[in-house]
Amino acid sequence: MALQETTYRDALRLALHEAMQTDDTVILLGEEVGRYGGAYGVTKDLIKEFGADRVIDTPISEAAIVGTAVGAAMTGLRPVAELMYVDFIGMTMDQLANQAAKIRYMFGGQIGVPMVLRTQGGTGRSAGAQHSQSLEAYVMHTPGLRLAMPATVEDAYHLLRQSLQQPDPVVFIEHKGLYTMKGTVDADAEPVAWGQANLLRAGADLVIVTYSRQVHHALVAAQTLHSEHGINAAVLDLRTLNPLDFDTIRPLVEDAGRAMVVSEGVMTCGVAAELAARITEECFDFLEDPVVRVAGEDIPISVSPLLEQNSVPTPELIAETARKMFP
Amino acid sequence: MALQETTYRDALRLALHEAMQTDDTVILLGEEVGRYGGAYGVTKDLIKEFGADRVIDTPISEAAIVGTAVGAAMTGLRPVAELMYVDFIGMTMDQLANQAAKIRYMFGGQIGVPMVLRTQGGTGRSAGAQHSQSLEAYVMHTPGLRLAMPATVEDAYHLLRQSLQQPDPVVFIEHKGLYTMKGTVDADAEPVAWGQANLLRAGADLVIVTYSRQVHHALVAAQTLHSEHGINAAVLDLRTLNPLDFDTIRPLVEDAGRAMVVSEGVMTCGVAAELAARITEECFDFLEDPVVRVAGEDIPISVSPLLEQNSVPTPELIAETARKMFP
Amino acid sequence: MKNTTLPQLYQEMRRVRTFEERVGELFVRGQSAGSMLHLSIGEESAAVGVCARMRDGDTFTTHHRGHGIFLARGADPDRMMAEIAGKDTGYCHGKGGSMHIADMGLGHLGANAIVGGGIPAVVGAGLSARHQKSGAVSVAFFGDGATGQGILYESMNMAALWKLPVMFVCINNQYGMGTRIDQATANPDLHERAAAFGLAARTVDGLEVEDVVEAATDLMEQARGGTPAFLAIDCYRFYGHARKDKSPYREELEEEEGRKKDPVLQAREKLLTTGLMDTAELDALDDEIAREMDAAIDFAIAGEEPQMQSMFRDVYAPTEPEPEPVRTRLDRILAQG
Amino acid sequence: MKNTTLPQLYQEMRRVRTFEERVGELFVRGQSAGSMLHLSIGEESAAVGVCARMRDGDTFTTHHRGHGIFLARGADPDRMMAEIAGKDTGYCHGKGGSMHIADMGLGHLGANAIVGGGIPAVVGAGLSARHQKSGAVSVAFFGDGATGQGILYESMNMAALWKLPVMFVCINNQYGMGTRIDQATANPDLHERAAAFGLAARTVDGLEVEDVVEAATDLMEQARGGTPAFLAIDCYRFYGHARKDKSPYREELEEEEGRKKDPVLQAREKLLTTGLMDTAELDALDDEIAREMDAAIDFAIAGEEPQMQSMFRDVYAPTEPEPEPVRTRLDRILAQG
Ligand SMILES: Cc1ncc(C[n+]2csc(CCOP(=O)(O)OP(=O)(O)O)c2C)c(N)n1
Ligand SMILES: Cc1ncc(C[n+]2csc(CCOP(=O)(O)OP(=O)(O)O)c2C)c(N)n1
Ligand SMILES: [Mg+2]
Ligand SMILES: [Mg+2]
Repeated sequence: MALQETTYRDALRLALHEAMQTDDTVILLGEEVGRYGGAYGVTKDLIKEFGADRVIDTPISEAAIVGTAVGAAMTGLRPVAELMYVDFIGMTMDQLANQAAKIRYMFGGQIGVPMVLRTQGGTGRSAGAQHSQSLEAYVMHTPGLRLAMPATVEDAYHLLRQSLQQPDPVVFIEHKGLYTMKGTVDADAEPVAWGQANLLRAGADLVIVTYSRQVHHALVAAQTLHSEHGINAAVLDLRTLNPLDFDTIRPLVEDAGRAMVVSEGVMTCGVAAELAARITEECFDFLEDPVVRVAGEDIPISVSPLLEQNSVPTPELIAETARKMFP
Repeated sequence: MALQETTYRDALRLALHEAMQTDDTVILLGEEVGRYGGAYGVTKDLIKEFGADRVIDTPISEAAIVGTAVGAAMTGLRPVAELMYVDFIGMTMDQLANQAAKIRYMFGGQIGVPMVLRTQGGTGRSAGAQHSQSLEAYVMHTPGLRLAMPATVEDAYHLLRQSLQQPDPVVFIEHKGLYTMKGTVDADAEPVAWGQANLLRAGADLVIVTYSRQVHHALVAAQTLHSEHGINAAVLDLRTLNPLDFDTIRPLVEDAGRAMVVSEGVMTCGVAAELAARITEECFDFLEDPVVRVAGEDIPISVSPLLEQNSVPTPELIAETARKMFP
Repeated sequence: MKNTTLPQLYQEMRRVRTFEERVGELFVRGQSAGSMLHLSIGEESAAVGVCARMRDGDTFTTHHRGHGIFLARGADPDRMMAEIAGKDTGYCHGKGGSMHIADMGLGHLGANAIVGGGIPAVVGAGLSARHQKSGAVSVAFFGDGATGQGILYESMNMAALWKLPVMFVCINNQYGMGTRIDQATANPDLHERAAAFGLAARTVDGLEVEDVVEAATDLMEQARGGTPAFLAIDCYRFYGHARKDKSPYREELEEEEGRKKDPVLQAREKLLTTGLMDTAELDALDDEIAREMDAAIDFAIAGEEPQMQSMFRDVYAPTEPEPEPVRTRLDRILAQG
Repeated sequence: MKNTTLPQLYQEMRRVRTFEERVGELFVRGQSAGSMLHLSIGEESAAVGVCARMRDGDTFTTHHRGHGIFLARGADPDRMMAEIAGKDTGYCHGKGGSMHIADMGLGHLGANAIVGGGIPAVVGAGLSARHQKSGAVSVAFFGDGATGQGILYESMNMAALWKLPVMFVCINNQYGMGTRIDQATANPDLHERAAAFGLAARTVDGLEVEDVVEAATDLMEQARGGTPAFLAIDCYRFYGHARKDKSPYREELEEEEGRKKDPVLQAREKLLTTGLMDTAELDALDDEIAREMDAAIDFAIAGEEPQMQSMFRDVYAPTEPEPEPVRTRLDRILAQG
């Protein structure tokens, strides 16, 4: 198989498929993961191959789905729970933040909770305020939870495989706007290591630090900046927000002297705030300008496509903002 | 009555009492708010005066408590729901973030949700990982929710009264370590306006921006810094995190050239990150040093008092850190 | 009491049916905002039968499949369709869409895209009604899938404990997305759960709208009197979960059988056989409704998109400052340098 | 099957009773970590009666009032008491305390300070047991107050749907803090709810421990066979909710009556009247237990506090880097300047 042309969605499925084949303790559970194949088709047909005991359709009970995964993970299974939309995380936050995240610590290291919570977020489908959010900040603010957010087809595969090898709970957030994106996966290649950021474009003038779908927006913007304005922007895909690979960020920012962070989540108290604060703290003497945050507006998302699209960073906004950093 | 020696706890009760007396639509609901008088005694005896129809003991159903408050607020009541510990917010986040916070927006401005969610957080009682957290960042990251966190006895009274006059949902987080603190309330005095920060100590060398119990730690530290090191630190109590009074922060930081933010919540992706990022963005050219974050460790809270106390900022850590800013 | 004769009930059901057909058309014409459109075709008797017993001042919340309920409560099809198209002329100025539509004037406290999300609000509305001595009932409409959500039980428990004028209406169309009710619970007799919490509880077959009216009359009276009630209405989801779902997880035979349980046709037949209306009258009525709903489509399509600046409006009350746009903020920050 | 003769059951119940009395003492002596100590005095038959039917390999979770259950499942009183004192020598090295105690060796998946928080984990453990064909049952112990939490119903529904070897044990001590069960629900016959979800469900009076054993035997067998079960055990919370609560919300008369339902004394009486044990034997046993629990107090007090550096341990697996302490980080940052 090795090198494979595929989509983000199918790369995710491939990762699940391989994990289930090689490890009998891997089970999937969630709403519509079985017969329906997942709301976005990620788990399509897995039930046919692995049966209803390992691909478990659940009632609409988000809190208990996560709680069930916690109990399963503590007793020898490797559950992959699916939360259909990250917007529903509010119903699961107690099980996620008070149970999954804290069990190892509260119990003095006796046991971990090696589960993966797969979900998806972001705008792009006119789905309105309760189906379009980017809520990774809630997770990043919760010690004990790992957080992976793949931007590319390769990472859809490799990060999910890696998440399934973590000893601690991983929240794995896909982006609904990326499922049909095409790319290649080399299942045999050595992947970028878990917890390492990936420099997708080099550039000496400015470092754009981002993740998930905004990686692509940043790449488009970087291209524009280069071709139209002669500005060379590096684009760094963080891949995981916990662990956060600051060792890769630091030298890039020190060299460029200018950094921008881009996140689809709302700006206030979000991931962009953490990244900006940290870069500033660690690289202060090297910064020509304040670290610039380009993030989601501090508002809910509308169903109107026009308002929806403009509620989160666009390639244009990224490019325009970067340009203003070089007056 | 006017000027009154009282405690933080009783000042809160006074505010509720007056609101209930002057406005018949104010109701309280929550676990143990009635006969028991509240887990920390804030609602003591209110049921005797206002009856069980207005001071409503609920089953242990946090999600539905918040949901009930939402429905009541939409239909003409002014509910004050109590969440016994902010640690339980995980069970209510859907009702809070997907309903209360978004209803006005989603419905195109037809109606607001004028409810107050009173709760308390913080360390100090060896209550362990699930009863000692400071989770205000989840709230601050949710557009549509106001967020008030009183540090003083006066504010316990005035901020709660003001919260009860807001047109939008307010999450009101008390600190369990402050309930027995003594102070005075002048119910007739003109309070600091809603949404305004309060400069509790002036100081030209450094601005410490903080809120809730850490205000007191900062004041102790500022005293030490002054008397032992001749460093003059200003202490600014934010009082509300949404709205955030940046207009007061800006000139103070521009004058001092140095800022520290202090928060009991865990550091990563927390309130301290937002404050640091924002101060840096807005005051970059005035800063001698990076804005320093003194915040909770990125770990759960232990029941062991020793570990508990050292998991969050202490006056010593604040003072020591500030001192290092002046090498 | 309005809308309780069979001709009236038929008319309302037909309006719902035709409206939903037009929603499908709006989607096909690429004029809806997205594809998250959930049609209530096959469930008309639930919406119309229960709403027939609601009064001015009563309030309600619905699930994501709530067009029919709102319409049966008196919604303006124009503004509904415009909202579904994401237009400024819609009920929520294009911010809410199909799944988050509301109208305070009609007591509609909101549709909800969170399964179960709108349920506890009726407990709060029940508290208000009691406080105000308004005599109003508050009704939560939701699907069988919502019986998986814990908040339903929390809410029913509170309503029963506090004896609130509240009613829970479970529209059991047999499916939550691709999951049949017997794949979601070991005991599909859903009303038994409500009874165990102390509510007055029944299940009724939705085929005959008059049966639904009868059950709703009984239970709503109890609810109004302080015995909260639960009504499960059995019906069948004729089409896919949302506009793009072709229900591959259902047998064709099952679908055929299911679609035979058509409350609209059933009422039409009965009107004919009892002689209450003749074919010509019915056709004329259907045509009139078709024109009404065609007009709704036109209204929706003609409507303006919301203005960009409206994006920052209504996050907070109009008396409050709007959130600062990222762009404005960035300009200010970058202007420093 | 161990621990099912009355002398054995009595012994276990007495151990629980005495342990809890010593916990109270630890608090009075200022040696406990905080005051969030919830004694199960009056509820011993629930813990002992159900645990008598559990086997090696079975797993369980408890609520915040779980000392008795853990002890009845074989916990070491020394390490329990040390944990309650927040010491490094405790089960969780002083991080968990009374409300978050656990021991994987004994299948204790954890006590929980979140009412209802530990319930869904048994569904997961049930999935594991089925997957591993281990024959194990997983038992969730919780209080009557937890019946207010929606997650209980979500969990029961799943267990019944999937026919898992899972048991739900509701220790109904009549109170959730200051709220009597009839102030928390309109229908206090709690097992009816479980039955409505398709579980095997019963309520048993906890006065006679043998009745509890009988009910547990029946239901646990069903659970092991794939019919999940629910057992409510009626008893009375003899003292306040936690150590500082004097229960001012209860009538003295009610308390007096309630404390007459004492399963430990009841068993003692029965041992005497049936002649299974005489007073001397019982006194000797009680004394031996008193010494065991005195030793636990001594062990707890003698234990070391956790080391400061342990604060950063076990947030993540030992193979992972520990979180950087704020102090280290600040030093690094400030060293730049
Ligand atoms: C909390 C939550 N979980 C899952 C979903 C995704 N979802 C939308 S509708 C639906 C099925 C709901 O079934 P039911 O309640 O029976 O309503 P119906 O669609 O049949 O009208 C699901 C799972 C959601 N919107 N909200
Ligand atoms: C989610 C949650 N809500 C509220 C509390 C506060 N609280 C702790 S114990 C308790 C009462 C629990 O009653 P019950 O379940 O009957 O257990 P009991 O204390 O009687 O053993 C409450 C309300 C909590 N710890 N967790
Ligand atoms: Mg359905
Ligand atoms: Mg109890």
